Amino acid sequence: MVETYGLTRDQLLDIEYYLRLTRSLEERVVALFRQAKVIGGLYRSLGQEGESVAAAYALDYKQGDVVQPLIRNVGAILVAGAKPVDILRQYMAKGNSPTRGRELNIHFGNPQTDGFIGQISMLGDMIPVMAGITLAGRMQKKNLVGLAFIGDGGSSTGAFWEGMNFASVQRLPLVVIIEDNGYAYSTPTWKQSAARTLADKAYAFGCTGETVDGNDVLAVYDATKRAVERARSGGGVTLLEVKTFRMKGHAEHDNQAYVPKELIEQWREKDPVVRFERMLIENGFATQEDITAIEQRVKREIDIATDEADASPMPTPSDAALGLFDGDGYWNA
Amino acid sequence: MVETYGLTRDQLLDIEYYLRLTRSLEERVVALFRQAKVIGGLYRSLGQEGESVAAAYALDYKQGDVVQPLIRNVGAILVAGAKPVDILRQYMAKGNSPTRGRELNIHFGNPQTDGFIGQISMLGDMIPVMAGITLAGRMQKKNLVGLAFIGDGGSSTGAFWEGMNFASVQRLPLVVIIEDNGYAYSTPTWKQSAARTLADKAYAFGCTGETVDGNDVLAVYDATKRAVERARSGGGVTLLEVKTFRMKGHAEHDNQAYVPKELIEQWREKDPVVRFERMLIENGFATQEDITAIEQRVKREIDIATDEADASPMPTPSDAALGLFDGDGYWNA
Amino acid sequence: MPETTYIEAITQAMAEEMARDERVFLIGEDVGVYGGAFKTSYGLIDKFGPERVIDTPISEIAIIGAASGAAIMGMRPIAEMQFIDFITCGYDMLVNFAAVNRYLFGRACPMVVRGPAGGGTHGGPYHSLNPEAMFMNRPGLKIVAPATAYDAKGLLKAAVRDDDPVLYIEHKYLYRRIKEDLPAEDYIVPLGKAAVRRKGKDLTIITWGAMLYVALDAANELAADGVDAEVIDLRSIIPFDEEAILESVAKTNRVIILHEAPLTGGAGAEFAARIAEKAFDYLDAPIKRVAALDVPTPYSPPLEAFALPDKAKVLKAARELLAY
Amino acid sequence: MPETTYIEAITQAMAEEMARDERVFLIGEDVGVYGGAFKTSYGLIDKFGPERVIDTPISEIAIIGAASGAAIMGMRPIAEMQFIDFITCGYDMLVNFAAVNRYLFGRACPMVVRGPAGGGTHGGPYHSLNPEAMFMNRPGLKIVAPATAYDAKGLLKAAVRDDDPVLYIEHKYLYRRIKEDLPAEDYIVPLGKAAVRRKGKDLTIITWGAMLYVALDAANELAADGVDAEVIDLRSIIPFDEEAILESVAKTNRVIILHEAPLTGGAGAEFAARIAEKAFDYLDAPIKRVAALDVPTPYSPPLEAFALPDKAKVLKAARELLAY
Ligand SMILES: Cc1ncc(C[n+]2csc(CCOP(=O)(O)OP(=O)(O)O)c2C)c(N)n1
Ligand SMILES: Cc1ncc(C[n+]2csc(CCOP(=O)(O)OP(=O)(O)O)c2C)c(N)n1
Ligand SMILES: [Mg+2]
Ligand SMILES: [Mg+2]
Repeated sequence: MVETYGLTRDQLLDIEYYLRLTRSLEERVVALFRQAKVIGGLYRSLGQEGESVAAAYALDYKQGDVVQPLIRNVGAILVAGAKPVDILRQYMAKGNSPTRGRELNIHFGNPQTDGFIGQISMLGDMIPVMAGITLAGRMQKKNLVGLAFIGDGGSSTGAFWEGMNFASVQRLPLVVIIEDNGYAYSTPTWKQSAARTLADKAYAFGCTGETVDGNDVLAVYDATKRAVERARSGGGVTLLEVKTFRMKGHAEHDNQAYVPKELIEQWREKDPVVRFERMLIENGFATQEDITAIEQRVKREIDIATDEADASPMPTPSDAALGLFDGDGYWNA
Repeated sequence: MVETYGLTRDQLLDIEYYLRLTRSLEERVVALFRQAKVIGGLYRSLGQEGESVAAAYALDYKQGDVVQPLIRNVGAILVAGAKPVDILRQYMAKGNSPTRGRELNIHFGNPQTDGFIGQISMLGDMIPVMAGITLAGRMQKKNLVGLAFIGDGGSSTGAFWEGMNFASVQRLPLVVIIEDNGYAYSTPTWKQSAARTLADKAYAFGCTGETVDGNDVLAVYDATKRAVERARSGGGVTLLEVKTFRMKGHAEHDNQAYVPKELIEQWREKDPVVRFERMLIENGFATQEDITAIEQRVKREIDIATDEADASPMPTPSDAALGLFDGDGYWNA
Repeated sequence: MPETTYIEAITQAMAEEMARDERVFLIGEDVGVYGGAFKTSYGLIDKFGPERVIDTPISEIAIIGAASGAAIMGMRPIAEMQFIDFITCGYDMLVNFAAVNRYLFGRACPMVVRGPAGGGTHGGPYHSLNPEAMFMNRPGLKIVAPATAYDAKGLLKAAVRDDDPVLYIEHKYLYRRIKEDLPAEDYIVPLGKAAVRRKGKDLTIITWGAMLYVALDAANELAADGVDAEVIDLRSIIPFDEEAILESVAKTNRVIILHEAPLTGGAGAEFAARIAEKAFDYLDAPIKRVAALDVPTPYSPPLEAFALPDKAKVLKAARELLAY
Repeated sequence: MPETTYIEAITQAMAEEMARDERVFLIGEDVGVYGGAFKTSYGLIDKFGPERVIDTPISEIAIIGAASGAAIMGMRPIAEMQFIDFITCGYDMLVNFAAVNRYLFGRACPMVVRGPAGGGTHGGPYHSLNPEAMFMNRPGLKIVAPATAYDAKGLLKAAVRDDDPVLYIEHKYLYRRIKEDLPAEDYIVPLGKAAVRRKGKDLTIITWGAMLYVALDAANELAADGVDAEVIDLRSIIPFDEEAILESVAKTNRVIILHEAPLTGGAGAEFAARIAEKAFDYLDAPIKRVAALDVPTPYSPPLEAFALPDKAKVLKAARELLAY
């Protein structure tokens, strides 16, 4: 029998639901992209759904925990409670999207109310911000934990370093997942860092470091859960490296010609969703029918969300002038 | 017999000369400061002369090596060839100082011609710059090595991190000395970083890391020399932590009330200059008379330099308008 | 509060706001145990403890970033830059994150970034910055620059209470050089309102920060010649009091904009452009700007004095305008 | 070179300068193997090898810092920002180090920082920046912004050969939208010189970058009304061609300054201020600026279109000026 780290069958099926929701929602976005209904770029998380969902599943949103995704962590915000229709509205730049058409894709969320906060584009910047969020949580005696994602590439930025360093000195309740997915755009990890492994960066901060197989849902859940517990009990920051792979190009326009074909093939074998489903079936947590039922539920939900998003209005042009500062009432309306 | 790492008696006495020159020159600057002849702040390196001189002594300036000091590494640029009169002119904001009165203290130097480049005030910024200098050296097939100093405080900046990371990926011929002198202004090292030791930051870059007693001149020389050889032979970056202590406040106005008195006493015992002189005498490299002779030579040189600097003119006010861009001929005059 | 210096006014504002509202906290380098490089926060750690007066590593990105993160969680941080020059190191975080929380995401980000600015103290190119123009074209940040102890206190309190991020530029030259009696009771100076420091009818000098005193000196000297100059202390750069500017120009028909930052691309250009569009009919003469040379502030006193604006330069501009 | 696009012109300029001078190299994210996010450096790594076309970690501080360090050693680096927006992350290094090498230290720092700027492509707030004004008040950096393929090539070559650091702002909207025949032989476009793109006598429109085409469209429409607008493409922001500006205003007596960055604190304010001081007597009407709203560039097309300047806004301003 596989070790499930305290996850009940219901929870395992819940994870399966989020895995499928993530993958299918992104496939839907691809379809909408081809119909020219998506404005702006499209960045896939194919192959990384497992770690995104599993890590976010280790938080306690009722406790006020906050997850900060990167563009490839749509799975994480779905777990935190983001609605597919909102994500689709964002991609379609609709007027009733969470940012009312002002920002892209999954760049949205209020840490006070939503359980997640989308990144800004400047990679690394969210680490100091998450330090501030967890600092505030501590000052407000909320006992919340923050979970931040950063890429192999993003972890080269000064912002990442300063944020990690500050959070570590302050022993803030922060878990940072560093996703080594092989590439930052076209740049392989070995050109990004000469460190033996990205988890070794933890030595520089004096925080806990660990490396885990990012395509093993249960292993990621376990490692994150332990890190979250450490954080919540005053044990400070954890830098958790997940080894995974970006199965698509950086964005839709990128055919990843620079990635050796064998590498892609090799990682295709390790698909985290397929692997998790195999584990569910092999261990009797689910039948193929259960999984098909989840897939159907997911499809239904996404169909509804798509219709709703599609029917949503574009923003009113003149609204662009409003809501920069407090006082014009734009955001209260 | 003490291990001198290949240093000849002449070289040992040369080091002694620079140690005394550093200490006495700074004492002279203090005197001038009290006479209100120094414009701007005054930052002492008392207790850190040993590592400054020893590290810089491990370079080969004929080879084009470049040292980048911090404010407390006046000893390093003296070794590299900076003239006391120029340093005094800088402090006194004279028109014929190397920066012609535009920048302060030891913020000067041209890496192409001087063997050193003074820092700018933004801590950390010089690490990427030194990466560029050593990168250029490699492109120009100069086989030069760069030596950069950074403080316990400065090593928290994003600029430091990005520069170290880039240099390490590129395996640039760069040696970085991280001076743990106990404090960054009033902030103790433990509030600056939670790392076990600052040399542990090397793990994050995948470069070589080492810790050495910063008040042991020979040990610092040895460690730097090895790092320089590693750099020159293609072995990449070394982060060398020197453990030392800032014996004065951050600057003249700071009475370091926040430093426990015992700590200062403890470190006073370890004075690097006294310790080096004791070693010289105990091992028969020098007599007390030799040392007195060096002290007298240093005093004479500083007296002459002081007179020369004092007699130097202040800059012509209207020169402030010149020399921003190439083309007005200001810097050729 | 009798005879309160400009710097004491800042300290008082922080202490009072921290006492009033427990969401307010201070974060920066050496602000705690040491009380700040200029002793601006001296004593605050004793009153409010190290959890609300936080000594940080040397990390401007982290200071501004952590303050912003706390702000969007409902706190009201004051982030100190040891010198305002170092705000350049956290520039991205301020313009790309802090400033845009509301416009892009509908999140309030009530925070203040403050620190010693300005020249005249032989601080050299890295300790003399007047940073306002660097931020004016990046929407979302309010910017204030007090010139008096009264305003130093009142504007800081208003900034702390404001629901948007505010860059509070304090001029270190004024720290201990000016003082005045302050009201004992709580007060604020509203953001966005200028103050007419000297009424006049012949000429308007628009300025802020330490240059106010240069403007007043010049105005006094002009008065001896029978010229009656109006001096406007802008106080807020963003939002700025366009009405006050236009009103004064409509009255005097001649205007000098005086600031300590370099001329080109300085904040003064914006005010000149507004006047040239909106008060064109009232102008009897060209709009003059008096500002620093377009160079980094040099360190040596004769160079610094030549580079920065002074009374003589204002008088020269004024006389040219009056002779026009 | 027949039918060369704006982006090809940039590629050509880099390739030719690298071939001409071995001190020239390119450094940035994904510039090598991938050939740049926009394929601007496509093929260069094959010609010049990975030592002169350097893929870096995601580190704008390090990219600008390393380029500066190499420049003061006598190299001539071109540093690419993947989007110019990310220059904010290396802002400190550019303004405090690169820009001041000569003024403070007498060191030449010949380098170019370049990258895709500008909006109109639904890139949202972090991929649409017009950065010029952020740098104008920090002396030491030259700033250029080509609008044509000819200038894209000629200005980049001039920037590479210049002995001071140059910020080269390329407008991504123009990358593949415009093309023209370029001379086969080597040429440069000198920094600091504007180009009159349309001669006229009734009104001057001063602009640069992608807004040139908006200005020309507006001018064409005005021509149908019998109004003869002059269109000046500034090309260089620092140093800028004050003479060309003043000459045109002296002729037309009416001026609009058009730029894509937000209005307040934009580069246009500086040009307006210069005109209001130096061409005051020639002005028959207020100086108008047409620019973006004071907001971060929103992502959704209707919002973006409303926020950015367009022909209708220019025409409105022009008609107001003409009716004045
Ligand atoms: C500071 C900064 N510089 C450059 C970019 C442009 N950029 C966007 S995504 C990307 C690659 C990110 O790689 P990584 O962090 O490994 O994340 P992944 O795409 O692999 O998930 C780059 C360079 C950016 N967003 N931020
Ligand atoms: C980026 C930046 N932030 C703040 C400062 C202000 N500052 C000057 S020296 C100093 C302390 C430096 O400490 P450390 O790096 O340990 O060097 P030490 O003074 O101990 O030699 C600080 C905070 C600065 N120079 N640069
Ligand atoms: Mg990656
Ligand atoms: Mg220190």
